[in-house]
Amino acid sequence: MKVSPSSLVLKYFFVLFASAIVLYPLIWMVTMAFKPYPEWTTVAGLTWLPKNPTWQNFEFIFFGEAKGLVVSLDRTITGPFIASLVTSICGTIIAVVAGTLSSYACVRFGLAKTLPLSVLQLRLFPPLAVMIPVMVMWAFLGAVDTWWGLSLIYGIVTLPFAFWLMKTFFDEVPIEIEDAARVAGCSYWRVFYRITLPIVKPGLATCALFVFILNWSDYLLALLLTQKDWVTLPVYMATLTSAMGGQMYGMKAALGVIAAIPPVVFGLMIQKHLVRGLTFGALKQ
Amino acid sequence: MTDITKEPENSTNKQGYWASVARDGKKMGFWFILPTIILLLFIVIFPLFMQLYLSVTWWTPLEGIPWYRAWEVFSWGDNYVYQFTDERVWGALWRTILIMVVAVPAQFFLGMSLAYLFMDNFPGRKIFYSIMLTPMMIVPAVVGLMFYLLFQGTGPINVHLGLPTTFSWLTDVNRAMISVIIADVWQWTPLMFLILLAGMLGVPSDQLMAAKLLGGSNWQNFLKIILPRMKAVIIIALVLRAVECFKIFDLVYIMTKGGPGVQTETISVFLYKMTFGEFEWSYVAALGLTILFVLSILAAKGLAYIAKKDG
Amino acid sequence: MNAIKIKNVIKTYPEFTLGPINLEINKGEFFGIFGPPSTGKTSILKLILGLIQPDEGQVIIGNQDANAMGVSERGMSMVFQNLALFPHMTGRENIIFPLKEGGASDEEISQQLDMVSDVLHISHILDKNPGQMSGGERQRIALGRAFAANSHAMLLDEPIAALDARLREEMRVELKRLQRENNQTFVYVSHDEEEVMAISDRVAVIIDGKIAQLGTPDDVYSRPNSISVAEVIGSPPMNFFDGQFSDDSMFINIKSLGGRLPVDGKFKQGSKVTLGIRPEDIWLTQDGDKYDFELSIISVEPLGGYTILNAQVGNQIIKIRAPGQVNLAEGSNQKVSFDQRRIHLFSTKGKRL
Amino acid sequence: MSSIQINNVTKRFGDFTAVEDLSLDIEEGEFVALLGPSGCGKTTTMNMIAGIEDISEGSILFDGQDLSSTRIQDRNIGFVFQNYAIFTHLSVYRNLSYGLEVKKINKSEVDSRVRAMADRMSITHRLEQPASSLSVNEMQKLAIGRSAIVEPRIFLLDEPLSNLDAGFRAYMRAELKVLQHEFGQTMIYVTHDQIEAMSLADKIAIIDQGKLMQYGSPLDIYNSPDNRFVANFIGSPGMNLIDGKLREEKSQLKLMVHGGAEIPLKGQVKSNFTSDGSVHSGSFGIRPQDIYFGDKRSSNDIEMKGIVDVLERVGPKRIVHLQVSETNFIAFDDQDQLKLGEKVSFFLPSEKSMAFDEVSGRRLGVI
Repeated sequence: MKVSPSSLVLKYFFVLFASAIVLYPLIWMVTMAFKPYPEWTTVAGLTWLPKNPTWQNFEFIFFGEAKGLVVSLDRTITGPFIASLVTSICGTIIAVVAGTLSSYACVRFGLAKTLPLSVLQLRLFPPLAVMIPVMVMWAFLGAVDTWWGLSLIYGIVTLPFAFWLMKTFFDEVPIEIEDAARVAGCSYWRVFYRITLPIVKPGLATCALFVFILNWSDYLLALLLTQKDWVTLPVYMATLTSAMGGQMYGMKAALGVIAAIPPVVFGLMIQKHLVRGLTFGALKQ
Repeated sequence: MTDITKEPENSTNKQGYWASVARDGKKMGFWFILPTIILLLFIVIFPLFMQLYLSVTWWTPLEGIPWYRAWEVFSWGDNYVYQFTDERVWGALWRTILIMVVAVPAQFFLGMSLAYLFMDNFPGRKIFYSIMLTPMMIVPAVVGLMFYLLFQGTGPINVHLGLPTTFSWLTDVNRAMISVIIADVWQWTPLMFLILLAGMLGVPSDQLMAAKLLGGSNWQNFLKIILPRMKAVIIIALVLRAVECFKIFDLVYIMTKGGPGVQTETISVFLYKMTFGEFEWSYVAALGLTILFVLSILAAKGLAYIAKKDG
Repeated sequence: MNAIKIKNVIKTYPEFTLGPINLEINKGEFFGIFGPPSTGKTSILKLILGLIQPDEGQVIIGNQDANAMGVSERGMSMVFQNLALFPHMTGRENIIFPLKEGGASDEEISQQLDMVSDVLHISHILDKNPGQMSGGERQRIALGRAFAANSHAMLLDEPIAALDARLREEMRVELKRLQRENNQTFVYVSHDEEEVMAISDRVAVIIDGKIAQLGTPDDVYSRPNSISVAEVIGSPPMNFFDGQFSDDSMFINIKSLGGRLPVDGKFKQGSKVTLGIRPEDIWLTQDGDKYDFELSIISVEPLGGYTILNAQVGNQIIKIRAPGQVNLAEGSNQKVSFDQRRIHLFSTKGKRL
Repeated sequence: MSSIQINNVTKRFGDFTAVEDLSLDIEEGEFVALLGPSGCGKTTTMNMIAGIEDISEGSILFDGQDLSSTRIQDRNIGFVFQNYAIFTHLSVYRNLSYGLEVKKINKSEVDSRVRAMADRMSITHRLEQPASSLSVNEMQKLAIGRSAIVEPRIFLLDEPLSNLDAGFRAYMRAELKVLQHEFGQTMIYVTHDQIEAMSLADKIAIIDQGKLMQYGSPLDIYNSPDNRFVANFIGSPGMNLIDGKLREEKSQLKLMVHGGAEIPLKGQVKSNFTSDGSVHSGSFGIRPQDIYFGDKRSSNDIEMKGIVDVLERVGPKRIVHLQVSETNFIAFDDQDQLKLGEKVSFFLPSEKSMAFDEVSGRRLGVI
């Protein structure tokens, strides 16, 4: 169908305008990460691209000090980065394994018919409204500020997403394929292991990335359940201040960039399935 | 004839319990579902009772009484009564609702307009689509940081708007809330866009073409064909976002810490402050249960809708 | 021990009930199951396979009660309607999957694979994944997987429905040859009556979950035992007229046609009857036959090898299938007579008289 | 109502040419079927006529008028989609009235026109019900009525019968034909089903791989196909097409088929094969209906001997597959006397046999 040139121009105008708004804060943060101290504010004039681009900010957060800076950092990014990575990955494993197994049982054997909705309800409530007993329990179990304590809560909180996402992928596997394998002599376990699981492998990868993004993006749970050793990147970023009380814009921006990269990359990789993940499978693209 | 005894994987423990599980769908389903059930019990059923228990006491972690002995400071329903007269609760609730009624419709209209722009193919659509989705993939705490940087007196926004560096956003009584809402709209419009676009593309293209061939203008077709067909999707999108409003925390806390004063103190921020600032844990437990109760009722309809759609 | 026997099987679903079904399928037989869409055909196959269990009755395989047997112990193979190929495996892996699961030796596997790929001409697609194959190729792999399993019986559920017309005609013949050469038992389900009738030794017509008729294709076609069977077998379908036996029961009076037809007595005098005649058994006649009717032709469908004439009688459209190419103006009148050896009489309850 | 002239139209999608240099003249009031296997470009052709796709090269004229710069909304083309594209969220009434409503026609006129159309389509009793509750055949009527109510200049139908089951299709075929007479509209009908095209259309355009293969009346196409593709595509069961090499042995011209079968050529078909001296390999075509058994009816008829390999009951008759060496002939067992495995003589009437060039597929011996 022919699109008239004038409407196309109008469309590009709006699209470019929207893109500009989307990119505006992003560009400010990214360039900030490469700006030296004098350019952090607009006092000396607004600079979009750094006039004197520098790795200083990154150097500082990785090594605790950087050339030309008088301040130093008693705690570098290394610890929080590893904490984020470990807890996000472990949480993802818990959520994906439990979610995959249980959603398969729901889809194929019609077990626990109320499970899907009760799992969904878990996601409904503001976490802060239900965190008191969790904090008490975690303290009781000695799970506060441990990698496994945080991983466990991540796994539980993202389980609904994993469950629903995997459910939609299992729903798409025709039962005849499993029947065919059973006719060929497979037990239920072998059907699952040899046939269904390999078929949903792309879905499994999508699910894992999706859940990882959610875990990686958490701020609140880590804030509540960690103190020092297992503080994650967002918490670390938020608390980063210099010993001298100055606002460390450049370093925070550098941290923000590092924290933002993995979810954006993974998110763009699973673009196609974002809708079904975020709407618990109610919608597909 | 196929013989199970020849099945290589099972030949060693053919008589064992696990072999019988593998051949019995119901049994295997039970084992498959067990981890989830345990996790759910662990995080839902047990804590729920504990929360109920704590909410009727004066218990706080500061006094050194273990939680199981909280009955020693039994308070009956005082926490529940108090919350209804607590002005900070009403204030936080009001601000949360304010964010909801401003930010969610704004996200909806912006998302709908963007979705309409992206409905047909145009050169570069894929790239722009990816750009549009980026905000919602960024860690909310980082978004908070980004807008924290933008809204500094010495930040670029004031320069672009021609305002002096003394013009403050985040520390101003009125403008702090506006800043927070802008950040929230920036981050979550893409989600609206994504969901609404999926719904829009779900309108059968031949029906749209049929409407065009019958002479309907684009606007007429949008109103009479596309919009009515998107009803379910619109409900899903609005319910999802409205519920999320009660969860807003990262953004606000990093941008303003709920301030100045309590000007941006939403329900979640209030709960956090009560938890870690004041250590009023039993009060938080009571308030949390109340919120749980109210939200369940409010969202029940929306959820039922989603569930029905899902079969 | 090769025959399949279904005894008084009933399976109840929320929307409808299948059965009671009684069937005996002989060894080496090509047995067709035909019925309009969603009448429970596939359920019969699943019952034989053991994928679903009957609520009542028995499935007997060989001489053993199959209700106690597991799915794989029944020694059946099946070609599913959607083929159900394993998408993550190549054609070869798909075909040898049942053999491997059955614990066959490598030698046996490669022997079977060679046999199958030879018969089905698939050696060139064995290394492709199903996603890269054409519809016809996928079809062959699915057949190959079922064949290679070396089972007692093959169950086929609309195996060629997805192919285009010409390919379907070819596959149909090929299936028939395969079955004959291997002397295997085939149970073949389809909603396409032409296909089932062409290919089967015997046909069961399923209507509303019950067996409406069981017999050879010739039998079912020429002696449908009820109106519902007559309606679904034959294309274009049979024409029906309401009639009444004359008082001496020597004639049927057909009001809508304004005429009568002789019958050879033995029917209840004066009783009502439905007369059925297939489109090809209505002949165009020139001069007065004793029992001819004049019809007004409303449209002509020239199909090359034959011609379909649509004639209006009252508010009913009658279809006539005339051999060859007929040159008739639309709107003209035409005399026709019925082939009296091939009229079908049904009681008011729809049973054949 | 208007005539349509399609002049040398080509459509490309990137590197892929969907339609190539296609020309068709459709007269006012004519019913034309576009027939071809799936993916042949027939739907693309129709979409170009409707304006859903634009044209890469060439032009389409409606009564001599080029509409390519007219908005799709203003083209006034009736289009019935394959799955009818009924607005399932609206009532039957609102479906019918949509095309009038959007033109801001006053309510009472809309109402009378909707009721008249509903009457004509005999769906009046359904008017107030949601369109989603209709049965498939009612949906089809609604789809046609919805397009007809705005009095389009032409009507395009995209495989409208493909969703129906076989028995019902036969009835809808007859009904469509009546409707077409009633509307007297120019109609273009896209289908892959040759029976539908044969029985409905005044003229058939057969398309393969984006190219027009033949354009003519149904019986013209059946009786004298221009090329091997058309010969194979039209007719059920398909024409026997035997490929082989032409050899002269002992002054007898023969078609030597791979696998050992030989067809001695005589009479008309022989002169067809030899009409173009450069042809060395060709296809011999004979329709199953034309093969006969029993006594030779004409001296030029070709006698073959084959084994009865498969017998299939198809409708009133039995189809027989006759094996000659490795070649398979399909014929009708008109006497109902053949037995499996038996060796029989059968005859290929020379007058009705056709000759095709194996390379180009062109029909030989016909000008």
